[in-house]
Parts: sequence; structure tokens; C-alpha cells
Amino acid sequence: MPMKKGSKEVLAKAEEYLAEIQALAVKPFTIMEVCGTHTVAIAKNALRELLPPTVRLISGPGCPVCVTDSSDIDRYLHLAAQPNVITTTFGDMIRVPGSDKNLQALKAEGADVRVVYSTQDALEIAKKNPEKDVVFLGVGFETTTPTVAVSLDIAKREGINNYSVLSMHKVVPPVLRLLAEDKELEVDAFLDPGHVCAIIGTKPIEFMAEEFGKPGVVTGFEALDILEAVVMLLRQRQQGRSEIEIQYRRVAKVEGNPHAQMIVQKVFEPVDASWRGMGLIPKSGLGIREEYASWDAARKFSLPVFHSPETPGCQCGEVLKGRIYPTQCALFGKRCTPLKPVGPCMVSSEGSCAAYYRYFQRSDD
Amino acid sequence: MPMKKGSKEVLAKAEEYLAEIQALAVKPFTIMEVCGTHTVAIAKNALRELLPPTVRLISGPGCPVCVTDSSDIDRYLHLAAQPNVITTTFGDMIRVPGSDKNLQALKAEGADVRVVYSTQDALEIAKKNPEKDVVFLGVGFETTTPTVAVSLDIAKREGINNYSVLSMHKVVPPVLRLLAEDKELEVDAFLDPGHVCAIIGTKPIEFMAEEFGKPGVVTGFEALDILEAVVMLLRQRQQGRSEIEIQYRRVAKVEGNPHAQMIVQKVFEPVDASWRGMGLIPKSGLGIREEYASWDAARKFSLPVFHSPETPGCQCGEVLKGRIYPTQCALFGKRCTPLKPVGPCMVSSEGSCAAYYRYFQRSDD
Amino acid sequence: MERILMAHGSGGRLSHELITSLFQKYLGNSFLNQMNDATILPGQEQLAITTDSFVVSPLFFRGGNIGRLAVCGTVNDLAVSGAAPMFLSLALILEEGLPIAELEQIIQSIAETAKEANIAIVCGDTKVVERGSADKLFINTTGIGYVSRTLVNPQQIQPGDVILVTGTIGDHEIAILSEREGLEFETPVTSDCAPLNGLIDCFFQTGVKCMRDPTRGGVATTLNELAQQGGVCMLLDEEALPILPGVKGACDMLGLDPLYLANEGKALVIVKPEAAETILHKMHSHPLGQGAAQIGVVMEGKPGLVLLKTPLGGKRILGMLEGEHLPRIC
Amino acid sequence: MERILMAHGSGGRLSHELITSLFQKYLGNSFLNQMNDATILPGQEQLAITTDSFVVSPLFFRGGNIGRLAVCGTVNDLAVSGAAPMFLSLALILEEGLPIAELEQIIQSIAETAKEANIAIVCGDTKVVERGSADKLFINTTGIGYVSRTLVNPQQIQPGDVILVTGTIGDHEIAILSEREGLEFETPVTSDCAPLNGLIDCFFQTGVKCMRDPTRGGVATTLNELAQQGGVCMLLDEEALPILPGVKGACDMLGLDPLYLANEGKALVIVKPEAAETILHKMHSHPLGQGAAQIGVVMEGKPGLVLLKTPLGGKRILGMLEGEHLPRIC
Amino acid sequence: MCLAIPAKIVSIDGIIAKVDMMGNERIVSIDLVPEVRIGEYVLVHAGFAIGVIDDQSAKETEELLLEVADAYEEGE
Amino acid sequence: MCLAIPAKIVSIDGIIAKVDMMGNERIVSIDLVPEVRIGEYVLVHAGFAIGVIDDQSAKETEELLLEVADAYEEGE
Ligand code: SF4
Ligand code: SF4
Ligand SMILES: [Mg+2]
Ligand SMILES: [Mg+2]
Ligand SMILES: [Mg+2]
Ligand SMILES: [Mg+2]
Ligand SMILES: [Mg+2]
Ligand SMILES: [Mg+2]
Ligand SMILES: [Mg+2]
Ligand SMILES: [Mg+2]
Ligand SMILES: [Mg+2]
Ligand SMILES: [Mg+2]
Repeated sequence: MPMKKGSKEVLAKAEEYLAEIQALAVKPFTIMEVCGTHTVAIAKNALRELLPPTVRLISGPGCPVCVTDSSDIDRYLHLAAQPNVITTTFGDMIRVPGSDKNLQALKAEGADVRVVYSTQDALEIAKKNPEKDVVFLGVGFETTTPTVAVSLDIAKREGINNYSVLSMHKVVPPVLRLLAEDKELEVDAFLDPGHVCAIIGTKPIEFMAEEFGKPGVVTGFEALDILEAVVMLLRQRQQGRSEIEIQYRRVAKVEGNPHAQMIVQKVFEPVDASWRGMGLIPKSGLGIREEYASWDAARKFSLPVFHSPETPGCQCGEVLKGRIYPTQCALFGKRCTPLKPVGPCMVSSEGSCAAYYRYFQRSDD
Repeated sequence: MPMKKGSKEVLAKAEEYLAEIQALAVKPFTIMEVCGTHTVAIAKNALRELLPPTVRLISGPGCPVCVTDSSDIDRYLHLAAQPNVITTTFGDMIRVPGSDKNLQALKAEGADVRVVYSTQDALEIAKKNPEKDVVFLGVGFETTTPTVAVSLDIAKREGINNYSVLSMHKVVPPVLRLLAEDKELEVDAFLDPGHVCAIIGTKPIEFMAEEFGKPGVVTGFEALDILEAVVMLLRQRQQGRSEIEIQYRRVAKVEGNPHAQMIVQKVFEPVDASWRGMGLIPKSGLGIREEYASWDAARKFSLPVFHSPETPGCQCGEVLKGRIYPTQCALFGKRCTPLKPVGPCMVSSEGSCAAYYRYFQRSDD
Repeated sequence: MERILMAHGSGGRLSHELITSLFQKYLGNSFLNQMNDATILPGQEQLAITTDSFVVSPLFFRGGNIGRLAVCGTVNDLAVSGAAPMFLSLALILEEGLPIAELEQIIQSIAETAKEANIAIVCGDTKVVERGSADKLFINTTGIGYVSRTLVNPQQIQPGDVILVTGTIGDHEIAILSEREGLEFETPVTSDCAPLNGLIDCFFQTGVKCMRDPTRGGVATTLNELAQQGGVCMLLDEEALPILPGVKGACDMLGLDPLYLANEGKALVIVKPEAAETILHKMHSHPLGQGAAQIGVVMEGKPGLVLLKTPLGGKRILGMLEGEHLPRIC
Repeated sequence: MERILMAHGSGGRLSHELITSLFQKYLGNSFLNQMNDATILPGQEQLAITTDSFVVSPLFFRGGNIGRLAVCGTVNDLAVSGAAPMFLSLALILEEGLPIAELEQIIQSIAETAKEANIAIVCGDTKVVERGSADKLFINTTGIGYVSRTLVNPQQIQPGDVILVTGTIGDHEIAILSEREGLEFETPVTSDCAPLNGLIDCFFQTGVKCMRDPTRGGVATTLNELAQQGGVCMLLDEEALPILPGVKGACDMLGLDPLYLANEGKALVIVKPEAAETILHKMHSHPLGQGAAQIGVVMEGKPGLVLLKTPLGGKRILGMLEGEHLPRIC
Repeated sequence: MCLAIPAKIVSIDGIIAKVDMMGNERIVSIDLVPEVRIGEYVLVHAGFAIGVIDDQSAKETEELLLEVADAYEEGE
Repeated sequence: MCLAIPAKIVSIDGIIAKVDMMGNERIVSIDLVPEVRIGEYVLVHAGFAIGVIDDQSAKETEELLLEVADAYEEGE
């Protein structure tokens, strides 16, 4: 979101934050932004340029598209190619490459693939096409999952039996734990995802500060939000604290959104899930509960499990773990571009590689 | 069929026939061509112009499109408008107007209407669209009926259950009887339909000569065929004979085509039928037998019987009975043209009114 | 609610109705009202301009493809207007899913045909629409030519003039129909699709009064238009019509009349009687004019009337195409 | 098998790839290679020519319809090329079943817009395709103009020049998106669809070096093209971009960037720095230039690079549109 | 009322035959003329051979009309 | 990872509400925020209101950011 034009106060506030950052960043401080939307906001506002060299922002596994495993992608492509299926999806998934194609190419071959803005639209399509099977590709973290849970609950309640969801949903805390446990990871603090926490609250991520001593700030998506969060993290360091604080107070509460938690709990259950480049993470995914089995595309279509190799050469895994910058991948900007992405990090506009490609290329590249 | 170019022998033969006609036609002689294809051939070759004024050719009810009743048309339009139906039809039916529209307009509104060249094509469409009901509009006289009978027999044998036929088929002999019985009809002799007789032979129409003293000649469709038939009819008059002769010997046999008769007999049974402008004629139509009920669109879709008024002002009935020339209809060429036909005789290119419109308009009209 | 019917695109009477009731009504001006193959524009250099969209299915057919057709169609409209084709615009509407190899073949064919016709493609446009929103590929070409010859137009046609055609009729449409889904048959006929400017350069001379390419609606409809615009009556000789046996056989089979079939490499040429023989001779000297023939004459008579003399000597009226030209069994 | 994707029609990078790998490869010549909105033709009178097909869905939208669009699009391509729009061809592809009343409304709108733009429609064509073979109505217009002004083109752009836009950006595409099936929302935004030749007449003067209308691909893609063609680097000021709140709100909602949204009544104008103020002033004096603004400058730097200065003073690269511009949730 | 044209049987495969109509070849059904043999002429209506043309009687009595058949041969 | 933008509730009909986003109005589901009332701001993600924006805390602590909300009002 670009800022309101000509806002002198915003500029003044930003300068205030930057001055404090400058003052506090006496030694190197590495912050990982977990959320892809933060990656994009940082890139769009060119914040890295404004920060002192001691403050390093690295991007984590925060794009649900990027972390979707090749096997899952090949699986939904297999499903989308079925003759009687209408595949509904958020626009983000259209170009994600599986082993050899993507939804966009499948659509060009004749598959009925429709971009929707909401699961409500997908349900509408199901109602309007009773003779077709309408599948929604359930991709997303805690922010998105409740909207998919609601759609499944409605489908069950209203008997919309030609609607189903292929759940590839994931949850954030287990991957944070994985990161925290990683000895090689050199991250001092986290910008925690504002919208995920708007749903789950801060409790599920408090272990980061308590168990692992990694401070975190639940952050909003304006440039000022992010700068303020950096200030808050630097202050924690200065004061020797390790807490999960909320910068994004107008939206995120300690307790999150209980309605959303309830519906997710009702429809989904934790399952182990493969993350692109990070492997299987226990209880990091959400499967559809037995009670909703008839609306679970995986069961309904008896979908086989795919074992697709990782895209050769793609270092998404390393990027997602914050071990390398996207530009350090040998394919970046060469064989891998947003137009012909090799890895999923290049696909979604909030994918780390795509965000870098779009906003960080230097004129001397 | 235009004649072979530069055929001097053909021209010489034609002149020979015309000379004999001239010689024999000492007093007025009115011949009805029963078959629409004769109407077109006569018009296309401008034969009327070549005949002496004493020989008058008038057109009878020989176009299966023209004699299809409004009620039947409205009925198939009703059927064609059903959402899951693919209507297959010969191109001839596309513009035939029912009470307020035609297939062409229905198609523009979204009905799935497909012109086929053959019932084989209709069966193919049925096989390729198993989820749709494919209906063939069965229109035609004895020449066409066997081809439709074969399709029904195949559909039953092969279990093509989404194929059905709406039979509006008619047979020629009963309408010939009706014409012969008509006191007002002033016809001396008949050009009998060559292709109908290729199927049914001459027996079924011999009563015309025997009972009613109306000579007939089964005639081919070349200009020379027709001229020879006229000669043969004039000779019968001269010799005081009244017989059914065959001019079209290369195709039509006394016994007809027994295979074709058999399959028609197997699939269809005589029913009373309404003829446009002529009313109900007993046993003049063909209904689908009980054994094929599942492939009978009328039964399958429980189609209601329509009671549509005749098109006001249209004198097709009079034209078909040979009582008036098309040009004598007040609407001819004014409100009624091939582009916007009022009556069905203007629709098919072999309809009497259309043939007149196309070929007989005078420059001083 | 009135809706667009297929017949509105047939090139026949309903197409003309649409033009009159809608396009001329709202858009009519002295340019549009010329109603010729190409419009002559004013200016220091006299320009001719014409536009056509090509929506043929299938894209590839015996004797050509939609790309070749798109170049020829517009080149021919310019050429029969007496202009030298100079510049061509090329606008493509692609259906999502079109195999790029097919597109490449078509583009290649466009390049070759443009070279053959000696016309430069000067600007282009590409749009892509969702699968199901177009039938694979539509092409628009708009052509510009310089008019350097004496003017030709239907107003110059007079009784006594002679009607020539540059070759056999109906070939293109039969080639297309033979590959139409559900109608497939094998035919020896190939589309006549060709740029005519070379042929016209070869035979053009004083005495050529009017030229037109009988595309949609065929020879019959085109001559009806000319008879109307020229205010003359015409008489064709059925026996003189150059028709390939394969075209005749296919017409018989489908219940069609070759006089209403589209051509894409033929011109109707109306000439002064005294020039007819020379011009015909010149036509025959060009590869694309081998089948040229005199097929009729312009007569005194009811303006707009076209008559056909049958082999036995009778005459009948040859009207415009009515509705769609559909295969029929009756 | 490689197939055409929707993204090939986005106006972004894949469209450019298609142009290079197919059209330039086979059809390339000195005219086509100009790669500007309109091609300048040689001749006694210098002509400009441009072609575009219009495939917008829905046909009617807030602020216009496909007919108005088809006139404006081509008029604008001529006008931004420095030509006076003179003649327009009009080719329609109609889907069987199109309500004639809708067609009539569109034709009426074409007539009005042509009058407003002072351009003559000089030739036309109509094709009808089967229901399901087109999306209601496609229009091609090809336009011809006379070039009387000093030449404008990207080659003249130099570091120091100033980048102006004639008004708010993104309006057209938001108006269209708001009525797209499955995405419907109510918006106060109307399409900016308008013929720009009047406005350009009003502000044109010495110092205007290059103009282009940022249609498909939006301001960002168009400036990338200009930076490449001109071999210059550009710097935009994000805060200076004129964007309606309704456009901003809709973009936030759909996850889109106004810099990549199509405009149909705006021009990007690159001018000498000393002329910028006068020209901007003249723009403001015209009804269609009310929202005109200086949005950036041309700089020394890597040729083809376009940068954006954020409100906080950071700079980032503004690339071409990649793939389709789809609504997203991430 | 029923367009039908002569065509020569080129090949037969069960109840399906390929016929030649002045060089045009099409598949027709021979369900209604099971006795027909390759080389014979049939009358084709709506994709079906509805009768075999009697070459004998055509030859004997209608020489002139046979020119039509000749023309068909030429067209091959 | 999840675009979400503030919007003002304009009307409510069961679990469906019309929201205003700088003058753009769209139907969203309020299934996840059943407590919301007309005039309040919600955060919209993928056609769902996923949270109510705390006007109070926003007003108190983030005055500057409220300009965003102001801009939304202007856009109406
Ligand atoms: S640049 Fe491409 S290949 Fe390299 S890590 Fe990123 S997505 Fe993978
Ligand atoms: S001219 Fe028309 S209205 Fe009159 S009888 Fe013939 S079909 Fe009927
Ligand atoms: Mg023409
Ligand atoms: Mg043209
Ligand atoms: Mg043309
Ligand atoms: Mg363009
Ligand atoms: Mg298609
Ligand atoms: Mg442009
Ligand atoms: Mg253009
Ligand atoms: Mg344009
Ligand atoms: Mg045209
Ligand atoms: Mg459509």
C-alpha cells in the first residue's frame, strides 16, 4: 500500500523512527520477516535502502504459494486436468510451476480454471454448475484458512455436494520452531505476521521468545508499521528483553479472532506437511476432518500422492530458511524470472525471489 | 443439376422432345409435379418457358418442409429450446417459421442446433455427447424415411440411448388420393416422384391411373428426363391410356427397394398426419413403433401436442393442392420472401413459392 | 428480442439489410456510401482503403490457410478497385490455447503471401481472449493502395458491356466445406486463394470498366450488387460458367449452387465489348487467369436484375443469396 | 506443445516475446520495426497508420462501451504519434445471438465518438461467427492520419527531460474489472476512455519529444518500452502519481498496482524541461487534462531502466508487467 | 423433394462404402443396398445409398443421360 | 502472506455485509466477525472480514496511520 500523498507528518515520523534505528543499531542485527506481504511492503517502499547497514532484513517462509511442495502442485494439476472438474483458485496460483506445467498452461490446453477472489465465488460457481465438480485449491496460512473453513461448513450445511477443497493449508508456528531450532540460522529477531496473528493471536508464537530467546513484533504493513517494529525489536535488544510484542495493535490482539479459530478447529485438523525446500514438518499442515470427508477433494477423487522431485537448481529452500538472498541463487534473473519461474518463490508477487526481482534489481545488475 | 456443358446431343434431343410435345399438345394439358425437386429442376432449367402454352406444369405438395404443419414446427421448437438438448436437422429446416420463430432464431438465442448431412452424423454427435440428448428432426417422404429408420435401428441395437427422433415423416400415396378425389383440382396427369418411387416402386401409386384415370410417369431430374416424361404423358393421352409408366428407368423399378421398405416397416407404422394447409390426412404419416419407443422424442420428452393456427394470409394449402400459382398469393414477394418467409412453401429451396421466387420472377414484376 | 443470426454474415440479403439499417443509418458518409471493395480517399495522392476480418474455420485448408487468405482478401479488394496495394495492417485475435506452432505457420504464410503480392505489412496488433471466447484465430487486415489507373466502378457499366471471370468458380468454398466438422469429404478441389494484383496488372487496359472479387455470396450475389449499383441488367450464360467437375460434384452432393459459393482468387471484370477479346487473351497469358471466360453480357432491362440463360435456352432470375448457404437434402 | 496463454495478450513481457520471436522474425521490415503507436508511411503526404482490435468484456461499462473504445484507441494511437487522425476503418466480428439493440447502441456510440474525434469512418466489414465462437462482439479499427507536426518519437528522449501524464491513472481498467463476472463490485470510478487529439492539439508545441498512451500494461510497462526504445533511464515519483481514491481502494482490494492498469484516455508526454511548465499549464486548460501532472524525469543511467522513488525516499525498479495482471490475495 | 445424386462405389467396408462423386469422395451407408458391389453406381441421398443405378437400362435407353456418368468419370 | 485491507461496514444482511473501500463497495462475508456493526471498520481478506479494526487503539496510538482511514472517508 503506497502511503497517502504529501503526508509530511508521515515523513517526519519515518525520520524519527530511522533516527532511533540508527542510534540503536550499533552492532549487526538480523531480522527475518516471516510474512511475504512484509517482504513486498519492504521492497515496494525500498526500506532496505533506508536502513543502516547494520540492520539486515531477510525473508522467511511467509508466502503460502512459495512453500507449496511440487508434489502438491502436481497433484492439483492432475486433478485440474480431469474433464468434469472446474478448478477455482486465487490468482496467485495460476503460474506456479509443477514438475512440467502450471495452471495457466493447463487452462490453455482446455482445463476449466477460474480465478476467484473468494471462496464465496467458488461456492457460487458450484451452485451454477451442478453437473460439474468444483474444486477450490486451499492454499494459505492462518489468515486464509478460516475463509476456506467457512466455505466447507456452508457446503456441508447447504448440501453443495459438487464443491470440494484440496487442502494444502499450512500453519506458521511449527515452521517458526523449525527455524529457531536451526543452528545455522543467524536471525536475531522476527517481524511476526500481522494478519496471521489477527487470527491466532500471539500465544502460539510466544515460545519463540520464551524458549528460544528470539524477540518478535507482530507488525502491520505500512512503511511506518515496519519501521516502528524495527525500532521495537532494537529496543528489546537494547533492554535485553525477549518478548512477543504487538506493533499492529489496531488489528492484532493477544487472543486473536476466536470465531475464526473455532471454525478452523471444526473443519480442519493438524497433519504433517511437506514444505517446498524445507521437507516434512510435523503438524504444520491442515487436513480436512472426517466429518467433511465428502467435501475433501483428496478423498473424493481418491487422489494419488505424488512424489515429485524438487526443481533442480532452485534454492527456494535456502531462500525460505533465510540462508541466502534470492540474488545468491544461480538461476535468479537468468533462467528464473517471474515470467518463467523455475521455483515457486519467483511466482507469487510476495514470493521472496519475485519481490527481489521486481523491486531490488540494481541498475548495475 | 445443370447439364453437361456443350452437349450438342442433349440440345438436339431436347429439341426433338419439344417438337413432339408441340405436336401432341393440341389442347390444354395440366401436369402436376408432385415432387419439389422436380419443381426446382423445372424452374432452374426454365422449362415452363420452353413448353407450349397448352402444357401447364403446376406444383404439388412435394416438399416435406412445406407440408410440415405449424403445430409440428412449434413442437420441435419447444423441444429444441430445452437446455440439455442438441437438435440435429437437415439444413432445410433451419429457417422454417413456426408461430413466432424458427430454429435459426432459437439457435441465436442459445439453443444447440446443428445442421447435419445425414442421420449418421446425428448418431455420431450423440456418441460424442453422452451427457446430452440428441434429437433428430425426422422430416421427409419415402426417400428420406429409410435413412432415419436405419439410424433408429442402429441406436436400438447399439444402445445409443441419448439419441431420439421426432418423426414428422409423411408418405405420398394418401395425399395423391386426396388430390385425385378433389373435384376442384384440374390436373390431367402427374409427374411422379422419381426418388420416392426408387424406394416404394410403382405399385402404391397405381390406383391413380387405375381408380382415377390419372396417368403418371415416374420421372428423373434432368431437364431431358422431365421433357421425356411430358412426352410420355402426352402420348398416353393421345393413345387414350392411363398408366403409371417409368421414365426414370435407371433408378426406379416397379418393385422399388425392398431393403428400404423392410426397415421402414420395421421401425415405423402408419399414423394420421396433419399437412400444412391440407389438414389431417388419414394414414399419411409415419409414427415410431412401440418397439422403438425409447428413441421416440415425442414419447421420451412427453411432448405436448400443439394446436398452432395456420399462418394468417398464407395460401400454402392452395398452392400445395395446385389450386393457385404461388404468385397468386397476396403475400408472395412482398411480406413473404425466402429471407423472411411467411409460409413454409417459401422456406425450402424446393418449396413451390421459393422456387417461383428464385427462378420465375419476371423483370416486369 | 432481435438477435444477430448466422445469415447476417452470409454476404447475402440479410447482410445487406444490416448494412443499410444500421451502419449506413448511423455511420453513412460520402466515403462509406461508395460501397465498393475499397474506398477511394481524397488527397494529393489518391488512396484506396479497405478492411476485412477473416474468421475461416478450419484455419488450414486445401490450398491455403487463414493467413494467406487475410493477405489475399485485402490485396484483392484494393486491386479490383484499380489501386496498387501498398500497405497492410495486421491485427490478430488469438484464442488462449492456440498452438504456437500453428500460429507460426500462419505468420510465415502471411509473410510469403505479402511478398508474393508485393505489399508491406506496416503495423500490427495482437489480442488474446479466453479459451471459448474465439474460434482459435481471427485476423483483420486493412489495406491501403495508391490509385494510379483510370477509375473503375459500377457506375461505368453500360448495356453491351461484357462480363468476364478470371477463372473457375466456387473452388474456395468447396475446399473449406470439405474440411468442415461433420461434413468432411475428400475433394480434389483446392482453394483458389491468391493475390490478384499481378493478374490485374497483366490484363488491365482501357475498356476495363469495373472489377469485383466474388467472395462471400459468390458470383450471383456480386453481380446482383453490381447490377444494382450500376443500374443495369445482366444476362449470364449457364453453359459458359467455368466450373471444375469436383466443384460440380460437391455442389450436387450438398445441394448447393456454385454461383453462390465464395471465391478468393477470382475477379469479375466488366469490359467494353470491343476490348473483351484482348483482355481475355491477356488473362489467359497469366498463371492465375488460365480459366478465364466470358460468362455474360450487360443488357438493357430492369436495373438490378440478373438473369441466367439455361442450356436449353430458357431464362431465369438469379437473385442474391438468401440466408445462409446451407447443405440440404431437399 | 507450446500454446497461447492469456498472458501473451497482457501487453506485458510475454506479449513482447511473441512480437519478437514471431512477428518481427517473419514480418519485420523498416515500417513494423518502428514499434510505435502508429507507423509513419512514406509518400508525398506523410501518413501515419495504426491498427487495434478491441475485445473488451463486458461490452458496456461505466464511462463507455466497446464502440467508443474502438474509436478512441485508434484515434489516440494516431494522436500520440503526432498525426492528425483522418480516416478510420471499422471491422466487426459479431457472435450469433448478439442482441441487435446492443449492436445499435454501440454503432451509435461509434458515430458519436468519431464525430467528437473529428475522424471519418471510411470503410467497414462485418463477419458473423457461430454462438460460442466469439465473445459477443470484437471490433477492429485501423486509422490513418496525416503527419503535419514535427516528429515525435522515443529516440528524441534525453536525460533531463520531464515526464508528464495527462491525468489520473488506472481508471479504465478498474471500471472494467468492477463489472467483470465473478468480481463484481460497485465503484465510483468510470473509464477515462476519450479521444485525445483535441487535448494534444491544445498543448502540443516545440519541446514535446515523445507521446504514448499507456493502455494495456499501464504506465509502468509503457515507460519501460520508451526507456528501452529511447535508450534512457527514468525516475518516477510515486507521490506525484495522480490516482483517484477509488482506484487506490480497488487496487488494494484486488492486490493490483495502478501503475500496471490500462488507461484509455491518457497520454504520457515527454518534454524538454524548459517547456514542461507551459505544457502542463495548457493541459490543465483542457477538459481532458485537468488531472495532468509531472510524474518523473529522464536520467542518465542504465538504458531501459525505470525507477520509482518511494514516499520515504527509497528507490526501486519498476519493471514491465509480468504475465497477466490477476487479482490476488497474497 | 429429395436430392439424390449418382456416385460410384470405390470401396466397401461392412455397411459403409466410400463413393466418388466427380472426384469427391465421401463415406456413405450401404445399409439400404447391401447387394451393391465396387464399381457400381448408386444413388446417394442424405449420406445413404438408396438405390443401385441400373447401368444396363441406362446404357440401352438413355445414352444421352449417361454423359452425366461420363462426366463423373472425368472428374475422378 | 495475506493481503488484507480496511473497509467500512455500510450495511449488514445476515452473515453478509456491504463494505466500502475508498468508495468501492463490495459484498463480504462477516461469518468470522459476527459481532461487527454498521460504521465499524473491518479488515477484509479474500472476500471475508477477518477482524474488526480497533478504532480506539488506532486513534490513541497510531494517529498518523489513521490518515489512511481518513483517506478512505474522502473517497466515499
Ligand atoms: S530465483 Fe528461482 S530458482 Fe532461484 S531460488 Fe528463487 S525461485 Fe528458486
Ligand atoms: S408466398 Fe408465402 S405466404 Fe404466400 S403461399 Fe407461399 S409461403 Fe405462403
Ligand atoms: Mg471484395
Ligand atoms: Mg474489404
Ligand atoms: Mg473482401
Ligand atoms: Mg495494439
Ligand atoms: Mg473454440
Ligand atoms: Mg498506444
Ligand atoms: Mg495501434
Ligand atoms: Mg492502441
Ligand atoms: Mg468485407
Ligand atoms: Mg459467448
